[in-house]
Amino acid sequence: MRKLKVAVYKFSSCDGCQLQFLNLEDELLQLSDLIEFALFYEARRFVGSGPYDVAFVEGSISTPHEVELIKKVREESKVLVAIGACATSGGIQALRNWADAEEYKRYVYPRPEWVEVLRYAEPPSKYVKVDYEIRGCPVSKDQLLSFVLQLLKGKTPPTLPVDSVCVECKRRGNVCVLVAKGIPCLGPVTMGGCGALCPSYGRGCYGCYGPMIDPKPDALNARFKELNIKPKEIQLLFKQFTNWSKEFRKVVEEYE
Amino acid sequence: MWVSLTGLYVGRVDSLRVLFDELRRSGYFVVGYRVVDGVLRLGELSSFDELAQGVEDVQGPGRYSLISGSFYRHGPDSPKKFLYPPYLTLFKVSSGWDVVVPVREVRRLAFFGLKPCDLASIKVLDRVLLGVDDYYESLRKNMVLIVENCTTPGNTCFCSTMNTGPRARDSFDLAYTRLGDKLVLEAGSVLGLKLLNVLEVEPIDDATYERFEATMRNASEKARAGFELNGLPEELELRIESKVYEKVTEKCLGCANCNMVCPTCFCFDVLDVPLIDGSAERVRVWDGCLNFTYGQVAGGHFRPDLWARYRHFVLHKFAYWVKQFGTFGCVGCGRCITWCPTGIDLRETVRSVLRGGKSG
Amino acid sequence: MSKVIKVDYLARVEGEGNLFVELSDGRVSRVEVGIFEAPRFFEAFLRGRKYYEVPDITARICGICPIAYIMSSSRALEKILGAEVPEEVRKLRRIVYLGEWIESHVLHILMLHAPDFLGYESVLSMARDYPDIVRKGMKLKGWGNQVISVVGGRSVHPVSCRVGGFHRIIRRDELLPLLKGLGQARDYARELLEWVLKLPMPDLKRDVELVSLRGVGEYPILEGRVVSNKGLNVPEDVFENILVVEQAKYSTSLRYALKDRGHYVVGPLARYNNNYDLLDPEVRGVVESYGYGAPLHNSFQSIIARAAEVYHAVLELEELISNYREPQQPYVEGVVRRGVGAAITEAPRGMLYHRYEINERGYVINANIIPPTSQNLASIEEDLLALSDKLATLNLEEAQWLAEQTIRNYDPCISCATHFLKIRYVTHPKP
Amino acid sequence: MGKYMTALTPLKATITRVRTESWNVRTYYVRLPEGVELPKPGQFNMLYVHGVGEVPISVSDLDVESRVVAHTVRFVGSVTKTFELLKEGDVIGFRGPYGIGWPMDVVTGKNIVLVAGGIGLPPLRPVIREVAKNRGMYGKLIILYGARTPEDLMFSYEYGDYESIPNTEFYVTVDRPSDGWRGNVGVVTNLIKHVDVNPSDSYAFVCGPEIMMRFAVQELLKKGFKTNKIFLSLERRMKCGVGLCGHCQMGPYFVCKHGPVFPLWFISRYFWVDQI
Repeated sequence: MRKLKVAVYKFSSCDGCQLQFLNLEDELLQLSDLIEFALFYEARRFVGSGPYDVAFVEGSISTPHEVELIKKVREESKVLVAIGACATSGGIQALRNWADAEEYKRYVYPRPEWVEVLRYAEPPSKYVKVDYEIRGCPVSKDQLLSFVLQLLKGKTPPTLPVDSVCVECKRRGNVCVLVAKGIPCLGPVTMGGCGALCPSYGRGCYGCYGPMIDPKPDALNARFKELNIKPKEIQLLFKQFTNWSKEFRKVVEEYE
Repeated sequence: MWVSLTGLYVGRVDSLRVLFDELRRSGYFVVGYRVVDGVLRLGELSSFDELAQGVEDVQGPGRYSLISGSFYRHGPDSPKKFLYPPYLTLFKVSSGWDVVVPVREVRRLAFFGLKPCDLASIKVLDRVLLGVDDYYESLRKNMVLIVENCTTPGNTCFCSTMNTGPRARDSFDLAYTRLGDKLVLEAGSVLGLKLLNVLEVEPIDDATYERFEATMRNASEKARAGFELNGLPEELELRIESKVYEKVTEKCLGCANCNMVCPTCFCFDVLDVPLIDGSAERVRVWDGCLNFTYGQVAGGHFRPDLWARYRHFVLHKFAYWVKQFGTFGCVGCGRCITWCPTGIDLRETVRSVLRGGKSG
Repeated sequence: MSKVIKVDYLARVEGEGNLFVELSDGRVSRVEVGIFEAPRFFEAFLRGRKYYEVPDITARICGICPIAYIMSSSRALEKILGAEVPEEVRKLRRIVYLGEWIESHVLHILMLHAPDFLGYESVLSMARDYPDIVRKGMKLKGWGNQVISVVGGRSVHPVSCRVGGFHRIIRRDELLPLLKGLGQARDYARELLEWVLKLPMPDLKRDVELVSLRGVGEYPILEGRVVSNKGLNVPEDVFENILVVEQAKYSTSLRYALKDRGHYVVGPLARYNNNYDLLDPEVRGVVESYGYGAPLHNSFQSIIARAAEVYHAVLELEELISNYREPQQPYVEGVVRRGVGAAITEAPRGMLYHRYEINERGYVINANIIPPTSQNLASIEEDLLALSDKLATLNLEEAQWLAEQTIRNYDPCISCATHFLKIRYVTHPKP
Repeated sequence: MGKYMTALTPLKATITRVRTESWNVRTYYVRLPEGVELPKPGQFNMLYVHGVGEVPISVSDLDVESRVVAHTVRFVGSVTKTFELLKEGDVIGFRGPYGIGWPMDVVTGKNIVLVAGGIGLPPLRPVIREVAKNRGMYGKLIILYGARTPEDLMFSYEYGDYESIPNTEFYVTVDRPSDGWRGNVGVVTNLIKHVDVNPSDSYAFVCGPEIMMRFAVQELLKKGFKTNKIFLSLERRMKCGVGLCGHCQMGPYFVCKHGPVFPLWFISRYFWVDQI
């Protein structure tokens, strides 16, 4: 079987999602028998030219340079996979979308005129067609591996969990932190895949996998109000690592 | 099914410890409620002292807390967790197509202090899974059920309506009721009889019997849902197009917590996991009808709207189940009410549907 | 005659950087280590967030060393809240932090740096000739990640840590299974160190000020005074006051210098030199048996410091995990009040400085983060200048490779380096 | 191995032939593993692709002698798409046969009207085969088949065979004709009103997308068919095939176990209810 030719790209991000490839300590060497990392700056000096079978893209698009690059990536890749919260919803950088970008530049840079950024940090899907998404801040390395193995078997789209974190939470045997402790939790509206990590560690879900399929953030928002959680705190809860996703954005906007 | 073999006997509350130790001595893994992080959890106990004591659970729609008290009902876990585990590997298949079913350890479980609603949930699962799921069956055959009758049902309980409590009537090995420092006992099986023999008991006296009856009567009054079971499946099906489901679902998150905590929800999904060495496994996992993907097929969806999925949940428990398995799917434990993050009350839904007309 | 070494996209570093070296007449005339990582404005959007959100948010600056960000920010905020974490919680923090050191260091040694010393373009090709050490190194790295995952839920952006401690008590029965893999980790860490000690070492001697925390009774990670090999010794709270900030036009990151002292270097080499006596004697024994010791002045030898720290981390983890006692409370609350707090912890790449100002309701009103890579940038360029003669004699391909290797000596994390709110404080000092 | 595990564990089966039916449909001929009973018209099997997943596929043909069963698969879902990679000689997992098929015993001596939409034809093909084989046992056979476009038509290579079955009428229609199409245009349900049979003497078997079946049923009722003479093959999500996983419920019925073929009267309480 021909090896799958893979490129791994980084845009505005923390490197944590592509790092998950390198965190596959038990599988990486075997995996490199099945796929060729033709372009993977974080791991290799060697760069194999395109076209690529699959491009994994980490990060959001936040500068004019990145817009050009993502278009080039799209052109030279048969399948484009957005990995992680930044590449699927804009991620943490998108927090600046809520503010005055010019003010941000002035706050951070003494010479703001040198800094060229787009008005909004957005996921690649804003600019090009994205074939598949792997969610999470960061993506889970197990999901990443499973995705690749499914792709190798010709399974498209590869299946990953899309129902709520609650389902995984209860399967894992956790007690609902919202009901039992009154801890605000985004689990009921957030896509599973993490294995309900946060509730397993005694805290509410902070929504890093973004909205689940068919989410009801309005109903959760209403419940938070009933529980007398302060408006600002409700807003901050939805305004985290997937704040720019359509469904969470609506709740954030209510409190802007 | 078995019923009471002995009638009622009286012993002392502290003989529960003797009973517990006897089960351990006989090689059972004793499963009961203990307090973990402020919640009653069903788990394996190595000593009687680990059993929750001196606490009471306060339950309401979307609310759960523990306070000090003398009687508790339950927590989010039900026997389903042990008998029908959330993850079960169905088979592994090697790259060369050898299909292997993992060997599973069958432990001898003794449920200690289960409430009648949970006993009823096992009876429901029996109807669904006995003769079908051999893992369930093997656990079930090696199992002991010690049931504690419910003297004080909670705010979300409606076992009286569902005819599952507050007093267990059959299918237990031993049922007991705490009346102060007295214990009223009843054996429902030969094994229960043997266990009773280990304790020091007397036939029940008039005064204790009256107290027992009064306690159960009172308890029964507290656990009503405000609707009747007679004709319920038909009444609900006649109102299958009721708008109540849409109304109620405005509060619903579609998170499927209700499915997950329900002691009888048995739907499963399978995960196909390819592994790096070329082998693969297939895992059975709990699923629930509130999940969007539940009714989804390639290129279509049978219940794209949440209200339709919620309606299926309600009708399955109260109407379809009866046709499928000859029993209601709901045992009135109230877990789906308590553990619903937005506190949707199943009892209220049923009442509203019944109150409304055919499309009301 | 002039030649130009140009690397458009620095490989095997975390984040996006480039390199421009101009040589004319056999001398390096211009060196620019550029950073074109997109600015992410962390310090700006931290304003208006609740103090308790800061560790989770700043963790997102870097996927390789999130624990470092979590710990520096948590400690800075705890200073404001007056929350003193109990010893058991501090030990648990050390456990998870050491896990990150192992994960990050082995990643760098094996996957990013060692291929340079042996002439491979990547660990994947190196693995063909060195399958054994690569396999063992991967196992070791995996064990480090496992330590983080057990304590933190996952190794990248762990979820259990918070200001004041942890969200819940991490039980002893959760930690103890880690000891199963410990014997192997210990053997592999020692083998990795010995393997590194045998690597061919390019020569580069430069007299630089090496700055790190100084441990008290233990190798420094979570706290300590700021010291250097040239007599610097100040508390963390005043560190910012002795800094000068520079900016290069060709880069989106800042460079730092010590007031009246010049450029300096942070990182494993600095830590190692300043705390050699606090390394486990076993580690020192191995290092010395190969003719090394302290101080080390060649920045290529940072790989030795890293490997020594990995071995030390494994040995200390054995001790910490075996003796772990569960804290009474998972975290301490402290009092929300207006104030400013600064803290430094030792990220795998060196000192990570965080300073926060919060208001009386617990909202952040100012933030300053100085990551290690920014502090090293100037020194990286100076190293390249010092290699001038050698670079001039090599052919372009070899020169380019050596220049890249020199940069990788610092394990630069460019994702981190783009946080330079510092400018604001320099150009508009607050009263 | 217990009953349950047997029920949910696939047997190895070999693909003996792959036949392309249309641009996104192929038929996979699979030799039945030993001990597996022969499927009846309308039944289905669960086919498992190694590490990918399992799908219910109805039987589209059967060779009793060689025990080879045909499964016609449309590449629409993530599992069925991987079928495209399968070829002759490959191994797949097999469970079945499952469900209740077409009531061939009930329709003996009666006229049969088959109404098929799109991928609904394959489950009805065994009925056509049965009638052709035992022609004397059944009355008139009328086959109505509709597809979206001419390119979506299946088994066109054997339409001549259908037409040559004595006392048989065969009508094809497409929703969207392409150049050169000379046949009927329009939805298949439009053909029902033109059918010449006495409803009291006839049975209708319907298979296709749910929406198409609703219209077909309306037309058949208008035509005078009683609800006990209309049979439908339903489709739902299925994960087990044996009435356990719960996904295929329609009202109280497990489509996999109580169906997939139902008489209309049996499900009519639920059939018209939105999103039941």
